[in-house]
Amino acid sequence: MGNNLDALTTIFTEFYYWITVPLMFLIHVGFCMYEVSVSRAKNKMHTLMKNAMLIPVVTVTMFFFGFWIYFALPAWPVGDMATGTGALPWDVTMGSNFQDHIMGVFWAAFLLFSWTAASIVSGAVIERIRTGAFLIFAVLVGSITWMIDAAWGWSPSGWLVTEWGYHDAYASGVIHGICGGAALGILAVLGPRIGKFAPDGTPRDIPPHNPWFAVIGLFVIYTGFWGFYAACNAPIVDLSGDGTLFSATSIYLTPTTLSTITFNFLMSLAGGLMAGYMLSKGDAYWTFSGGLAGIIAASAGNDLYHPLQAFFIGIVGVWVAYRLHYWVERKFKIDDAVGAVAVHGYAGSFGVIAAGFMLWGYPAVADGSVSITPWGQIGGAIMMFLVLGFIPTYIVALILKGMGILRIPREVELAGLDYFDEQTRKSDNQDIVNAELANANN
Amino acid sequence: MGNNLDALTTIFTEFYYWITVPLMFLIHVGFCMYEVSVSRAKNKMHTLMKNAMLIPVVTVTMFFFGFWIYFALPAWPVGDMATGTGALPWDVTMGSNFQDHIMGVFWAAFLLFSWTAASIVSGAVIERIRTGAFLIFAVLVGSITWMIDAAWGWSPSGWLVTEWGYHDAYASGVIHGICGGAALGILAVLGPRIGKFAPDGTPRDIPPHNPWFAVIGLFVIYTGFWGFYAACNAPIVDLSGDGTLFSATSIYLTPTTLSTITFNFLMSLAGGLMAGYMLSKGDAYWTFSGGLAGIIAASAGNDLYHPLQAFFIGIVGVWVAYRLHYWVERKFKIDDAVGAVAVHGYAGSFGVIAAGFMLWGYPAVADGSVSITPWGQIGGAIMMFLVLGFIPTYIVALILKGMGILRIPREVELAGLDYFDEQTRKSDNQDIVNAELANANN
Amino acid sequence: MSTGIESWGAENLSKIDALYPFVGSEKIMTIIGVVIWIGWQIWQMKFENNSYEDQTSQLSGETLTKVISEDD
Amino acid sequence: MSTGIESWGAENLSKIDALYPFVGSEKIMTIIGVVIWIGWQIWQMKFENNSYEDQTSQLSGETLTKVISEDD
Repeated sequence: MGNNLDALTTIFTEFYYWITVPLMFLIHVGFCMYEVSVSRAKNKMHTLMKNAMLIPVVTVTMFFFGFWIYFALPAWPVGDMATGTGALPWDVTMGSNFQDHIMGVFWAAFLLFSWTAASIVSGAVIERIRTGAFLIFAVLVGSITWMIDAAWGWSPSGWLVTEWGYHDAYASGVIHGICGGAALGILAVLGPRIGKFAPDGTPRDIPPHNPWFAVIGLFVIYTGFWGFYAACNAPIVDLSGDGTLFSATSIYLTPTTLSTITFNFLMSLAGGLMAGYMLSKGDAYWTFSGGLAGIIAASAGNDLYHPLQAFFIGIVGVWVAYRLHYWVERKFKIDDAVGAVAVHGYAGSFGVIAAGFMLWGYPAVADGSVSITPWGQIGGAIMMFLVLGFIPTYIVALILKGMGILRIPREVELAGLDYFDEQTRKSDNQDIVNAELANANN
Repeated sequence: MGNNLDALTTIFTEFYYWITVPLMFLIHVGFCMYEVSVSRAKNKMHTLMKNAMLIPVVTVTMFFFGFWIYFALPAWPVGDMATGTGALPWDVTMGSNFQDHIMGVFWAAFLLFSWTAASIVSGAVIERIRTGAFLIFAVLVGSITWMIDAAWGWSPSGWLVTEWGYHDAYASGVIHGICGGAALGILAVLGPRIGKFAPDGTPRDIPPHNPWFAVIGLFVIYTGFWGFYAACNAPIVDLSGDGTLFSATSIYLTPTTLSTITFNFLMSLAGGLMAGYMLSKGDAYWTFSGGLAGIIAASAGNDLYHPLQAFFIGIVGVWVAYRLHYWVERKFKIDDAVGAVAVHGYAGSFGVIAAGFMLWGYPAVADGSVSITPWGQIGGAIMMFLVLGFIPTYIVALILKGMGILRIPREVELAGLDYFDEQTRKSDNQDIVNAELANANN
Repeated sequence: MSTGIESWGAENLSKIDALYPFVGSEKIMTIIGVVIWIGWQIWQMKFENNSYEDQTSQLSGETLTKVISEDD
Repeated sequence: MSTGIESWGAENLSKIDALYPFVGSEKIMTIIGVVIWIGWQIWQMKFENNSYEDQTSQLSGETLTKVISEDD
């Protein structure tokens, strides 16, 4: 870093990304809270640990190869291995480095997206998947498939962007679409929880063991989502090239501002909450899920929308997600325990496509060589949800099922994953009470 | 402040420290959540209040004398009183001051460390210490002994640094080591909870009343820990002295970057989680404690380590802490209710010593006049854990025990600290139900 | 008349350090603050000790056994 | 002797890139790290599968009915 001003700009940028990381930790805290609350009491500790242990495995695999994928694979079909060498785990920038003030915070921002990706999948499959099987999906989605989609569609040099004009500023498709698709791919093979469907095929509600806490978990996710949004921007970029015009940009280096995304985050949240409340007749869980789905639906274009456009798209996105969720549940007997496929997959894919109509003709990259179109966005949504989302997890789920290590044994599911631990806890408690009685009578 | 650029640098620095403070509030929220969850239901409100009331007493004593200690005592043996005058409570900078943009946020960052220090001690001694006695330890550790250790070993002019080359960038020893030692000093006098040890000396498990919430509390602590890490750095320092080279530095004014500590925080967390899960066979509480212990073990050198070094040290640190915890429990009949001595004291002391081998020969201060060595670090670890940690609280605990105000009465411990309040709550509830019944039958 | 600052004028701003009113009272405020802190801690200990004495007297042998047995 | 850096002197600073000790060991550290990761995931699956086998054997028909009925 040269002079004082350059230094300040660099360190501001580093600090900007840094601050998104602890905020995004709250997304994961919220996911754990709501996933555990939605599970039945007999499964809660295992539900918690299944989600929590994605943290170390996704972290180390993002260090070993996930981040490299992002830099190596933008070109179709398999990228240019040479461009990724800077993110190989033995490169000198992938460690404490005095000449580099960005790699660590940038890696961490991507990593927290990876945790979110794996966590979205986690919620859908609770109460019957093996932790070991889930952790394979966590690595697959968190460190491989979403990193491929980011290389292709969430980088100014990705081929989906440079060829199709794909635009997805706050990850409607590249995180939410793909993870909804990935969850559905597992669910199709894993099957519903015992008792979810009546013999005639009618779905039953399996109530959360702590309904209000699930909603507080979603509220904590909203809080952390601010970090997710900020991390999708580059905070200060010289757009003029000669130091006369600086701005925040999207990940595509196209102009936006923090003010813009603040307006749009809040207005799409409002639209989603109102739609969710109305559709579900005031159900707390669907209302808060609606708030999240509203943001997700508007995310693809929230770098550019008017706040009222974000509001309208939030409303329509929630309507689409809600209707599709119940239609798919009845039609295909899919037991999505937290509605993750709907909130993330359907609302996100809708959001990608909506941006194609709303931003039709906008330049997709700074040099204007390609424009945003509905067909580019429809193609992109299919790539995310189906090609990189559904298909890989569906295939891996079939393999794990064939090996007999996908689903927990029937007896364990019926008794509850925590049954034996809970028996131990009760007996430990009784031992202590007996010891206290002995002391009291001395 | 002179020109625009100077002003921006100063206000950026001010803002940087400011933002670490609300993040560190989350550490305290998390500590309360996990400490209360670990206690038995019959003690939960008193457990909460014991921890919460350290906030005001540590805050005012940090204002009265704690912060002054940091500036006055760096030299051996009793410092130079003159150097601390700027932090005396009647100094003009210790208040709203238009010429000073740093004292308040710097004081607050130290203060939040002090809360953490006292909170670490708090968890170990739950369910049998008197709140009044605990608050004396809170002042002792939070505003006195840790401030002495910070003056000695966490400042470029502290004698442990300038004489022994002590290096402890993110407080493995100066916060965690000392607080683990301090907790052990109290526990040795306070004794175990009734029923913790069978008549033959076998330890019993006293199960948490809300196991999953304890873990969510630890997750919130992780989040807040980001503020702790950032607050240990100086955000932008002119290392060249002539305005040509700026960087973040550690508290010793030696070079590091935010990117570095972001990499290392996450990788040591991952190592700790994997080790904790494996050692405890998937126990949630030990897994999450392992994540924290992993970070703590790597903290002394996380300004400089490679991410994979942080990962490995996190793993080994957790192994050391876990084994020592159970060995000390059996051998010395120590009832550390939350494993605080292990997670903070053993992992932290291990981390200080590990840094001595890993960073052997690195300059400990910017001018290179003294180097990091294993013996400097071993000596420092002993100073923290034993001399400033264990001994002061052990002596004070003996005095308080002699006065009969250390431990709650046996009857209250057996009945539960909340017993009478809970009876009142039940009877109030019944009154309301009766009133409602009367209304219904009108 | 002002308890502290009388002007935010540019010529004055660069000379202002303390912004608080009643400059000069810092030491007496410190003394009052210390008295409040120590007083509070003494009161807290007395209050706590008294409530334990009170509770202990109500927890005789049989009551105590009953309370523990009902513990969940 | 130093495991990495020997001076923070200004003339040296602008040339420093890697701050970590033992420069040159990155590839061997990566290999060890990958082995730990894969080893951990294999251990986790074995451990989990064994505990399910153990649990299943203890949950015969009648026990299972009782456990489900007592579920809250």
